[in-house]
Amino acid sequence: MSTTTQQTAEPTRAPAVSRASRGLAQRYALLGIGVLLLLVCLAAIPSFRSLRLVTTMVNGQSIILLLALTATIVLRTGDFDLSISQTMVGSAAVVAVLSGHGVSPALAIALALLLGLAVGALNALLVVVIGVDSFVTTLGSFTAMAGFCYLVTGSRIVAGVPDFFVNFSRSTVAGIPTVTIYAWVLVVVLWFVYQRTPLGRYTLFIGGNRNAARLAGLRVSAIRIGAYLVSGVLASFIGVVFAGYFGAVDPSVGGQYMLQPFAAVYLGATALAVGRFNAVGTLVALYLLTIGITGLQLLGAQTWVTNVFYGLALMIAVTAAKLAGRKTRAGLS
Amino acid sequence: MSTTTQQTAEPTRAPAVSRASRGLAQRYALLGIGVLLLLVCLAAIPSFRSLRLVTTMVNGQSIILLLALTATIVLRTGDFDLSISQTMVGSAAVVAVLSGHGVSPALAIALALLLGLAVGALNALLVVVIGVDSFVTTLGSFTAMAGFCYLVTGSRIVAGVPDFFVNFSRSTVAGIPTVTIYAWVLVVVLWFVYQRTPLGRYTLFIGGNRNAARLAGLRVSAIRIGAYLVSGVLASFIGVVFAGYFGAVDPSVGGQYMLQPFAAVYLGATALAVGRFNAVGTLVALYLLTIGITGLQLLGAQTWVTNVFYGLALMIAVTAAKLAGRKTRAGLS
Amino acid sequence: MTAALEVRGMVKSYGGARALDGLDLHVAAGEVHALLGQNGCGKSTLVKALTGVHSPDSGVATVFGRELTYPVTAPHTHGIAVIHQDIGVVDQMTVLENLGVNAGYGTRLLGAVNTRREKRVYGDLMDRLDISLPFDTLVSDLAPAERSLLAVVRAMRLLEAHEGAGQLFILDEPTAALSGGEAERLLALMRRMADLGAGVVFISHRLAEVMEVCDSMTVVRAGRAVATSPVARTTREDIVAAMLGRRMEDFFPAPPPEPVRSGVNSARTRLVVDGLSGDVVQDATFTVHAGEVVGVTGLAGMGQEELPGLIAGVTTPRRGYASVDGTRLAGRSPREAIDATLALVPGNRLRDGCWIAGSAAENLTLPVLSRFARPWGIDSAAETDHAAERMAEVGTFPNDPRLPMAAFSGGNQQKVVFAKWLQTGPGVLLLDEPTQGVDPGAAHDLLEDVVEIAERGSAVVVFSGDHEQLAAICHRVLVLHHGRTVAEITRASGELTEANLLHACETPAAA
Amino acid sequence: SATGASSSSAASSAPVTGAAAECAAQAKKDVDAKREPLDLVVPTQSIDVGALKGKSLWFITVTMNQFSTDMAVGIKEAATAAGLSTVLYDGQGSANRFTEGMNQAIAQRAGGIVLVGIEPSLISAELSAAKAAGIPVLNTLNSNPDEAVPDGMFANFTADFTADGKTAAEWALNDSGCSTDVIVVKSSTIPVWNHLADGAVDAVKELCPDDCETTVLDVDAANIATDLASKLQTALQKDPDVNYVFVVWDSGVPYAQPVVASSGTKAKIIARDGIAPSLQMVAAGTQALTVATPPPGWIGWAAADDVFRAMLGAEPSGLVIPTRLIDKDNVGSGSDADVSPNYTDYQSAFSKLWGVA
Ligand SMILES: Nc1ncnc2c1ncn2[C@@H]1O[C@H](COP(=O)(O)OP(=O)(O)OP(=O)(O)O)[C@@H](O)[C@H]1O
Ligand SMILES: Nc1ncnc2c1ncn2[C@@H]1O[C@H](COP(=O)(O)OP(=O)(O)OP(=O)(O)O)[C@@H](O)[C@H]1O
Ligand SMILES: [Mg+2]
Ligand SMILES: [Mg+2]
Repeated sequence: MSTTTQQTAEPTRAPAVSRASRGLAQRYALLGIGVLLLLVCLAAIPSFRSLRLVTTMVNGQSIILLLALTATIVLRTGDFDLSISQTMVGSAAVVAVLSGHGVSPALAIALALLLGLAVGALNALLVVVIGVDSFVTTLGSFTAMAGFCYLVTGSRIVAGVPDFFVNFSRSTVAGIPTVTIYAWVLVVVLWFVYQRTPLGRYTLFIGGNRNAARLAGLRVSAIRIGAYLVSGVLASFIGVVFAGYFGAVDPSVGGQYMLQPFAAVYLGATALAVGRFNAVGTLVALYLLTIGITGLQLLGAQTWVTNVFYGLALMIAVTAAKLAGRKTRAGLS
Repeated sequence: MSTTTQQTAEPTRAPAVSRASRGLAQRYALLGIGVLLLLVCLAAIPSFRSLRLVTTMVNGQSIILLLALTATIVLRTGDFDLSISQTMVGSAAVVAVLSGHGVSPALAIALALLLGLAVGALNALLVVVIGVDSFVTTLGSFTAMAGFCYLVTGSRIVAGVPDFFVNFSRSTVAGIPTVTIYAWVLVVVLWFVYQRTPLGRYTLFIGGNRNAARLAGLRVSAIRIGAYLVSGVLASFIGVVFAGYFGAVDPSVGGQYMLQPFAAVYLGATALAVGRFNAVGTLVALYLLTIGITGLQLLGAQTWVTNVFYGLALMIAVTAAKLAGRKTRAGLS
Repeated sequence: MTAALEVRGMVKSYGGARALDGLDLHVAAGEVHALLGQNGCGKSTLVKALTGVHSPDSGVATVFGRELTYPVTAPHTHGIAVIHQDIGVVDQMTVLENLGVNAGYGTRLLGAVNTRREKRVYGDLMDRLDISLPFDTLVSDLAPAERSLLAVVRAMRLLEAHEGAGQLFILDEPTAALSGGEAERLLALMRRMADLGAGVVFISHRLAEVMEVCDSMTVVRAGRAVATSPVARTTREDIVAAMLGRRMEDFFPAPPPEPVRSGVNSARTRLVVDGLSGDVVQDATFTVHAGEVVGVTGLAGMGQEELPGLIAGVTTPRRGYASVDGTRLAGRSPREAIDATLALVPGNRLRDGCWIAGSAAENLTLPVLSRFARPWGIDSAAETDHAAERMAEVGTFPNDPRLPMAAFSGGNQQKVVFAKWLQTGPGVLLLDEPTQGVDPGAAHDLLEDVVEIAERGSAVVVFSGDHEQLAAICHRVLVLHHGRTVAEITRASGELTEANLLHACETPAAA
Repeated sequence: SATGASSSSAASSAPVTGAAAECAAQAKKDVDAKREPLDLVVPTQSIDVGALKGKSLWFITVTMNQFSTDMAVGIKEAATAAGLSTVLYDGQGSANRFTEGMNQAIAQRAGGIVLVGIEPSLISAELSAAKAAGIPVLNTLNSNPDEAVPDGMFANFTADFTADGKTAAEWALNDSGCSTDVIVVKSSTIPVWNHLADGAVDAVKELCPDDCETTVLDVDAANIATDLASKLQTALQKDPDVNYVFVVWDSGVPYAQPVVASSGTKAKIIARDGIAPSLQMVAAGTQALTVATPPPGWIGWAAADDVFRAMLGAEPSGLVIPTRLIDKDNVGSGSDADVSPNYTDYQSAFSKLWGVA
């Protein structure tokens, strides 16, 4: 079986002539939808025209954006890392509990990051070294980490996270909270790595065709292991941010942060760089969803409406991108 | 991107000589672990020796088993259907609400099944006809269905499901509740279809190499569409069973039923027919996990222990199966 | 002369099966050395051991006097550049991205890639090689031959850096997917490198090429070197005898007696292609009769890659149609064509031909599986027996239908795919590069089966860039240029030779 | 029941009218009464638990959160004191596990079951089975005290959630001088949260029909962490005059907190339950109010007491869980001793009642 995110599975084929135009239409479909939606909201909903609204909207998504960006790292190499949301909560719990015992912030952070590194290493060991399917392995570490969260917190909410952490996440620079700045910095860093550096291309190469990558002389295993380690450490960094942002850690919330980041990532993979997990597309996708949902909320929509919107938006956006990019497709050449 | 469950990703290679022994070891690794675990539990925990406990344990998993079996259908063709758990709850909600309005059971069931068919058709349209990635599409329909569940129930728990449905799920035949019988019947049916009929082989081939399947004259699109439709209808049938089993429908529970079935399916794909999604392996995997968790609970373990066990069991079982089956592995030829 | 490559006692087992069994090999600097052998004898395994894809169990390899340590990392730092048999490209990435991967895109791991410089480097390189590839196109949009060229260009970048002396080039069946002209350019390049002092290891099943360009050769059988000599002092017949362990009379079977195509006693027309057009192919129009073997050729990208898919309904034609035995095909699905008794053996085996994790039996019986369906389920015993028989017919080794396809060598996988279609007794058989990567012994056997099926009244169309083969087995060959049929050379005219075909391909105006 | 569905009229800066004065007076009276420390509540009838030795007491909870973990400590202590064993079963928020927990309890012949936070209609068949097996089941914290006892259970042991909602609202009215604009956050799939929200909304409507405003946010129970933040921030943008956010359960406060902090409004966060982290936050000033129950350990003892009574065939104790307003004025250090000064040794009160002191 081996669930992979092989990028080769269904080669989209197009005749040489339409190569350029296809790219454009497909590339900006999502961005277009996003801008359109924003304009509609601005026109139809007066309260949308407040800067404050836009900033809170954006800030509120920062933790999910951070998670989604982290998810792209392993996805690009063709594997899954479903465990990140629990690693985040686990690390947040470690920070909160240790701080409660008077451990210094620096040491607490160091231990939290070490936890992330350990989870990443375990995932890498099983998936890369032993070769177990990544979906089921990281589903396993997701669940095991959920247990860990209950363990360290004694199944209780740990409140009273020290001000150091609260400031770490919430203090503002030019009006923008640091949590948002972290997310944007990560977008820029990942954009650079993915788009501009050999490493970014290697990850894509590995995700696209692992054997080909091996034949091309890439250190496939090293890069895949590295991806899991970075994913784990980043997840625990997000955990530190999480602890400060909320000021308290509820050990049971990990599951709620599992799916949304992946939805944004997959949607983002249809934007800007079609079919490639990428940072900027993820950001656009997430903000697109947020604009839509906020607009609906302002119009007084009920819970079911936002869920239906979220689901349909996912389906419609990927379908639009697909249709925009399709001229001919079919079997072999 | 196109997340697929391509079965080709990492062919396991082994020399002809050790083929037989390898097959055996790998094939029965999971079964062996399960039996061992059962024996340990029987020896160590007196209350495990009660028949009542064992039947409780088995019956309690029937809904999840039904979902897991349903998940195998689309997985075999190389796609995901993440929406089944919400389709189940949505159909259960439809049954409960309609019954509350005095609609006859037959009509309520028919409409619930129609809902499943519609969800399956939507998934099939987007994934098969338009060609959108199945992971993100069905994550979308999952979320949209979550909204639907809130809509039909008015975001409240709907209680008072008529006795007809309660009996449908709970009445016993030879001491075995019908819900368990449904699950076992589905195991047998799927076992037969998967192992013994051309259709079962075709689904596997389509999951393994869609191009080759199409070139070999298989009706690839028809079979994939069929898989989604059957998946949707089965999910809504499980919804009917669900409504009767619980006697009330909480619209918010869909998410709770999302991951466990997939964990069982992936674990099951390491048992009995290595690397192939199958029915009997899924059953074995699920019961293995249940035995372990029940044993731990009887020993008085806390929540975190059962979570950690569940996670580690997943990881260890797939790793064991992998290692048992591995003599050599390496690149491609 | 110094040795460019010296291999002593190389052993490599996959589990219990020995792929290399104490292989010795000596390649001198300045020579093109052919590495020959039957499918599955271990050639690619040696390449992989030398380039770090996997490590050998034992044995010593020295490259220009420097002993390799295993696993070999960054082979180009040892002066080794390689083109692997399975080319190693990613469909969903662009040509430029695929080109730069083995050269680290000319920068550090986290340095910024200078795209303009990359384009310049590869642009210059391709100019010199007389190759042209669009940089920003996805590889999925390339034709098979273009992919091979991509691999050539990619490997050349590393070689260019230190042209000539001190370099070892290894090319594992680089020409398998190339047509005559492109193959020639590649061979010329290889020659030039050797003349500049490099060592070149050339793996190919096309013995004509080997005789033309190589200085010496080593024949491998079952993982051991069984013969080694200068090419000048051997013949194709000797080489094949060393490879197979028996002598082979001819390399190609003779075509069946030519059917009468018109008049009262004419053979019936089985395949009609009328005005068929696709993205490249324009107005393909021809008929094939029962008992006929017709070839279709052309340079890469001229349409002979596209045509089989159009006829078989894999790709829907823009205009025109094909009909089989009078049944006009709508061209929407391969199934329709199969129902009309048309069979297509695809050119890209891994992508279109087989399910690599499935067993040989499962792959082989796929189109006829319903024959084994009983009320109580598939009769597995009958299925396995049937598969074993069919595999024996085409000489698959090992003949164990329960092995996964991945456990067979490339050539043996091809035989299974072949057997899959032969068993359906097709009325029209389309073969896309049927002997690609298949050793001469096996190729002869496969083609014999083709001739036999034609004799029994099927119409056979062979799409290939291998002119020697076409000239040998076809009654007539159509030559495509920019999608149009520009020539038809018939056996009856006496003009059907390899040289004429090549000429017709390269100078269509003259034809 | 939906976002922004129920808002009474606007205009918060109206002059203090007679109605407003009446509202302020009423609110102050009620608030002052609810501010006082709670008396220790214990049943009046004593029982002899000697006959229960060796039996088992099952504690099946919707999920092991702050509250149920603390309550479990009380259950365990109480059972140990009476000579029973305990089994803690964590429902992990999953309906499937609720039924399995009940079935296991029945299969293992539990002496009695304390069911916490689990909607009884989801396990109706198991409740019938428990009743048939003679296992008493106590319905804890799933309803108001006066609601009908579900089939198969012997009593409701709970607080008056509607009254608690009212109390929280009155505190806000009093605090704002009856110019209250409150957002109430709940999830309508949880019945007692509906009671809390209804109690608050009705109280505001009754006491301050013209000058106050209420908005109810219904968040998705399956995605509280993310949905709460998103809905709350939109609601705060829509109505910048909001001065109270009533999150009807304490453990939702952390998700509201960053939103309120970054919204630029001066809204105060109020909540209900009185779990330890919230008491700390009230002491620290990040949460303005909680409507606190006595320590969860006491609830555990009292629930065990009720089940023991049922096991012995005695009448239910009929206790209602009392609650107290806790804000910065009476929170002290946030410790149990400060918040529930009369509950420092409830254990011995029960032990005496049971004859095991
Ligand atoms: N995993 C495996 N298990 C058992 N036998 C194997 C396995 N892989 C390959 N073999 C056998 O080893 C032999 C050599 O195969 P190999 O792939 O090296 O052939 P090859 O020389 O590359 O042929 P080709 O020209 O067809 O590519 C074959 O007989 C093949 O059947
Ligand atoms: N990864 C592998 N696992 C197991 N066996 C393998 C593997 N790769 C190759 N083999 C086997 O090793 C033997 C040598 O294969 P190799 O690919 O070297 O043959 P080859 O000489 O290159 O053949 P061809 O001419 O078909 O390319 C074959 O029997 C093959 O089946
Ligand atoms: Mg080879
Ligand atoms: Mg090979």
